[in-house]
Amino acid sequence: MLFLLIITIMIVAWIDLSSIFRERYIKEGFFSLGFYIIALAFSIYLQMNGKVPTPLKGVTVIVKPITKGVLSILQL
Amino acid sequence: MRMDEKINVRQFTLLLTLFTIGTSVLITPSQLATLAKESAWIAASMSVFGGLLVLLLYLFIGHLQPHLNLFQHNEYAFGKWLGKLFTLIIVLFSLIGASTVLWTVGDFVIVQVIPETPLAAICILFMTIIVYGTKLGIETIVKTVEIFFPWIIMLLTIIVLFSIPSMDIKQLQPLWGQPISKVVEASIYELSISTFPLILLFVLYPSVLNPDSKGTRSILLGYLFAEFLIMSITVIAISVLGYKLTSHYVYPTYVMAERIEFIVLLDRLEVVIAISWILSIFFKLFIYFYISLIGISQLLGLKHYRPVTIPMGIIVIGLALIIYPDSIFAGKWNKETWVPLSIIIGVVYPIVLLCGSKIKSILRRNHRG
Amino acid sequence: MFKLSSLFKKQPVNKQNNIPSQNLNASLQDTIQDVKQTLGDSNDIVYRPFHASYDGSLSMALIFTDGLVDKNVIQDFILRTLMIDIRKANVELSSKENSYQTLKEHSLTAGEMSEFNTVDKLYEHILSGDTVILIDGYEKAFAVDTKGWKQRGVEEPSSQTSVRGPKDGFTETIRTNTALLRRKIKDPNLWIKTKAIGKRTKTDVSIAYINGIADPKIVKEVYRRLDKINTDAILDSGYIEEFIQDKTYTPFPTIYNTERPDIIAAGLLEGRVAILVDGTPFVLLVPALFIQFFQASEDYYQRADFATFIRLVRYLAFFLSLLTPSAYIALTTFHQEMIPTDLLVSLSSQREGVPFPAFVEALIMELTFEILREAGIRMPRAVGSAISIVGALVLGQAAVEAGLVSSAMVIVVSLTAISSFVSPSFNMAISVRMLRFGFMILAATFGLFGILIGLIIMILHLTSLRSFGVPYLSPMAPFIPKDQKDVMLRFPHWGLFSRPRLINQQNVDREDTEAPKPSRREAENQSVKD
Amino acid sequence: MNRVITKIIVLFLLLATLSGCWSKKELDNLAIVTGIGIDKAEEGYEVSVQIINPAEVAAKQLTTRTAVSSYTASGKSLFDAIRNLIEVTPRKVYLSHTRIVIFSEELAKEGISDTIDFLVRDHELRTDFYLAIAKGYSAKQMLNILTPLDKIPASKMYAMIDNSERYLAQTRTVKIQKFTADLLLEGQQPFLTGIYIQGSTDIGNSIENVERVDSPAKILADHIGAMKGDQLIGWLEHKESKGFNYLTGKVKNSTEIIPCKDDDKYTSFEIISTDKKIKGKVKDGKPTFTIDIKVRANVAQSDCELKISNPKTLDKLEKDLNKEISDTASLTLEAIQKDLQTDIVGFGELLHRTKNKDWQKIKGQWDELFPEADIKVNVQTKIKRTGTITDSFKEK
Repeated sequence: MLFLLIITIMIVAWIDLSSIFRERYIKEGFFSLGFYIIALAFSIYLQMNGKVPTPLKGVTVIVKPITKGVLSILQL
Repeated sequence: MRMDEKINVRQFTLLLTLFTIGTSVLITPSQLATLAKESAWIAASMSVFGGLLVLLLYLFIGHLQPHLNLFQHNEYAFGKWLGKLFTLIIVLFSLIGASTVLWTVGDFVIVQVIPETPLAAICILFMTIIVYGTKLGIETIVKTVEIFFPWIIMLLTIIVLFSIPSMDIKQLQPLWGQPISKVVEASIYELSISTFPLILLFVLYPSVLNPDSKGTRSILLGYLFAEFLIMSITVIAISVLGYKLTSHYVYPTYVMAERIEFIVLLDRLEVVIAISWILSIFFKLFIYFYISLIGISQLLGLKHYRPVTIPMGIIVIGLALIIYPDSIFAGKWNKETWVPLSIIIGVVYPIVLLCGSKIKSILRRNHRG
Repeated sequence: MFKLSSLFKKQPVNKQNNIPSQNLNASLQDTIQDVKQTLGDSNDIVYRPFHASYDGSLSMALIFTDGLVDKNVIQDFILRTLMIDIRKANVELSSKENSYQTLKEHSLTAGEMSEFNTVDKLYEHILSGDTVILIDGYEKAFAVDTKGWKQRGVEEPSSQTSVRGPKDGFTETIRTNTALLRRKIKDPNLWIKTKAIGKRTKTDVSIAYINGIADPKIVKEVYRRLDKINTDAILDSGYIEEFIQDKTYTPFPTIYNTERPDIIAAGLLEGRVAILVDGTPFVLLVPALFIQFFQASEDYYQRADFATFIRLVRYLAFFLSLLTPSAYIALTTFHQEMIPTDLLVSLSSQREGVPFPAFVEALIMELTFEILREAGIRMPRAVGSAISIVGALVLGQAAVEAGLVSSAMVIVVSLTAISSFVSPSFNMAISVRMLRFGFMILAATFGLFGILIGLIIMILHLTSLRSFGVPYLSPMAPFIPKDQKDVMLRFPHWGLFSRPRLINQQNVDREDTEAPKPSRREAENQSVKD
Repeated sequence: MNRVITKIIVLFLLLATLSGCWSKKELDNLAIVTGIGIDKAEEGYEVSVQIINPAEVAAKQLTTRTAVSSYTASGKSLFDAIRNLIEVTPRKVYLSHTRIVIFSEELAKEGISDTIDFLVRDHELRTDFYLAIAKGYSAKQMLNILTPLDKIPASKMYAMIDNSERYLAQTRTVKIQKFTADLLLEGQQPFLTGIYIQGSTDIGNSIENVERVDSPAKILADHIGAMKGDQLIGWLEHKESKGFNYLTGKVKNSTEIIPCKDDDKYTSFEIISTDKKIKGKVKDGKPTFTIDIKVRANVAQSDCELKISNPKTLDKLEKDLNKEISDTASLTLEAIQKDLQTDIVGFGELLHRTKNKDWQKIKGQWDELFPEADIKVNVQTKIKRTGTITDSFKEK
């Protein structure tokens, strides 16, 4: 499954990138390549170990103090 | 990046209506019933007025700098770096929005339509069509909205109409059984799902052709219609199922549709609500994804968003798979973090932007003078 | 992958033995010799040398292609004139300059005649059925239009029949076809322009449109795309269609074709552009919209309410033929809870003993049906009926009795088949036949969710299509309220007051007839008389 | 062109990763369950399912095989027991077409909320089946009775409960959402339909039962099981059940019989509609209720020597009917207030809805207050039609 996934992403990336470069979107192509690498690394990481901390917990950590701050200001 | 594609006011209105209905139809009745019990419908009708105010704020911002989209407006108001920071926050917000919505689609399909199917398969399939649509561009999408809109509305109306015979008004009593604070809390919750994310849609506002006062009116009417639909579905869900059951089910609207027994042929109508819901959530997910792409290309200074569509799509699929560890967390997060988060993005940020933009234009005028 | 792609790379076209465009030889003998050599002494080419004056000083020759010309015309108006009438009239054919002019202006009694002086023109005229008159000593020659070959008469079109409405159909001859159009539209603004396409076939391709109604941009675009064609041969309008359509890789036709002159005339009057190709009765119409494939010409000849009803049935049939097998698969393998209990029990008892899963069963049956249909079309007529008998037996009774397929599946397949025949346009029916299999695969993997995904993809694809700049799904998307009168519904003719708004079309008003309201008194008088 | 081909290759690769048909179930691999019976086992539950034999149900010729089969398995929870069924059933058990779920009386007395949880939570079960309690029998016995006319006994039971409610008002249909709603509501207790077997259960489960003109074992739907929380605490008898339906205004169609003056002859009425209105208030901490029941009836048969065409006679008949119905209702009130002490009509819930402030004060002691509550019943009957004739034939 992992192997198939990597192959699929790589083929998709190859076709996609080649068409981007053919249309002379050079800068865009490199950014796209970067995102592909992130996506690939991300999916391999996900497949290798299923336990990934959800990003939402991080969001909660940031949002909570702000909410509390706002609420306390409102109460003042 | 430039936004060459143009859409007309009607298409924008339809998009806005569907975006408002989006997840709300299926999810909000349950949470409203949990928070405001039998007064949930009062909460739903209250949120209409609150939402209208918020929408007017967005429209005002849209008219402030009619040629800049929200991200360009950021840079105009706060300068390049601070503006980019704001843009980044919005992009992250819409990415989170996109992956939560994608997860919700997957969860709904697994719970109600095809169990035993892995979440990943559904997410990949659904994201594939989103990416395909995004590659085709916003003009194609708004035309697709025009095709699907009557169907979505028709199907939802069928559900509403056929549920009326099994309504029991008693379930809505006592009329003021809940403290007002609970009702307000519930209505803010409703707004956080249906209305505050609309700020993202206003990134597209500069693409709208001639948004004159008549256009503004039709946008407001579209919004009112969507909120009315959400309200009537909430009323019906609670008066058919009772608030206790409504809050017990994850997708009460679906269960409500299950109960409809009108004619033998129209016996099993729940699939109808599933279809209309998946269709409307398609557009909601599209907007989240599209806006995040526009934001990214704005951040990185790309000429067009298309080159990064597919890799971002893959990233969103990955995010959706891990965004919620389980459905319990999802419910809790929606209640506890999403509400303040969307208030920050949907209310605080526009006000800050409004002030920043105003100050900037005054400064600029003085400078010139 | 690169190897793979090279398979489909275009090889440069080698240009070979094109006839050079040089001037005619003055010597008659040399010219005839050249022609004989170039045409390989083909024996359908007739050479007829003769002398035209008393003294025989003016030697001439006719060259024409046997079978393409009307021999009576040659005998009566060329040979008779030049050999007999000239003597009777005692026309002076003295000097060389003089005699050429005299022949042209006083003697030849043929109606359509042209002059030319190059070799390539010579062959063009000979091979297209003109008679070429060569005169010794001149570097010029005449071509007389003597075209006249066995042609099919104007018959009822076989691909699109109607109960009510005109029964004439286009033929293989482009002149007949343009005449059919002219007979319907007697408007000086109907402009027909012809150009030859195809290096070897030199097929006449005519572009017809009504000036002042058709959008000049679209007309220009048609010319631009036709000019870009550089090919050997055009044997049917299908060639042209593939060369000029907006998008090749789509199952949906973006160019409309028909055998019916009334449809083309109606299209021209709506501001579309027709492309007529010599040698085929199928005329192209652009731009083509999705809804056009659901509008039969008969809709406009029948009563409006009935036409509306039939049109709705047609849309229903479209979805039935697209989705019935996939819905059956989805319902019976994923969503059994949606089938009423009694029906489920009966379906379940039928499926008992069927060896294949529902998807494979459906696939087998659909494929069998497609094969049968193809066989039925390609076989000689005499064998065709045998095929249908075999088909009915194979598809129907025997397969069910042998327990290979369930009888419900037979019903599904026949429903699909019948629905696909409803479409008034053959090529939309073909695209549905192809898409059906995709939907079946989606239904077998994801059930109704898969079908929904398939529909979304299909609509996305449809909305992204354009036909000559006009959105394919208009007037549904983008939604044009004024044009809804002829989409799902068909308003009475007095209600169709404006033409469909293709992009930037000029002159949209079609008519200004009031809805018929017979005055009361008139009606009463009538009844009194009766 | 090559781009298109590569795209197609990618599509196939995607399909390869995606394909699998996870939730696929072929029709001929399904055991379609129409009825579920839940009994108490020594440890946990014993569940019996009635499975359709499709070939027999749809068969055109008569066979000696039965149209349904039943299987039993037990487990620590309902879910566990249903999963254990796989060991004994030949195919995968498919629950979506369940028409009826039967609890044994024994189990109902102990409480059924644990099983209800599964019935609501499981996605495969729809919400349109009836719940019933087997009065005096085990659920397994109920499912094992073969029925004539309808080949599927569970469908037969479904129709019977339905008809019984619709034409006799002897019992009430209860679907799972109604039951859970009653269970969750403040001041409301749930109730369930009762069904039982008349005759010999031994013959009932063999094909012999349907071979005779008069089946030795029959299934009947009657009585209403009054619950407190999720436990059955007693039965409303035949007449009390009807009274309960009057009190809740759910008599759609029923009969009433009134004796003539002297002899044992009767006038029969067909009740065509009822409407009820309950008003409640709390006075000095004591709840009082007034129930107005409006009944419309037709004369169906008159064996008495009555001149029905006389308005006075009609007045009198209406009065008799009023008394008859209010007696019935009082009987029910007596039963639920004094004997069973459970508020299945929902008087408390009414107070909650209309007098929320008072309710908040007394809701803690509602169980004690309810038996003492003062409930008045007023019945107003209107005789609308007298059939195709007016006076009885005996009237000369």
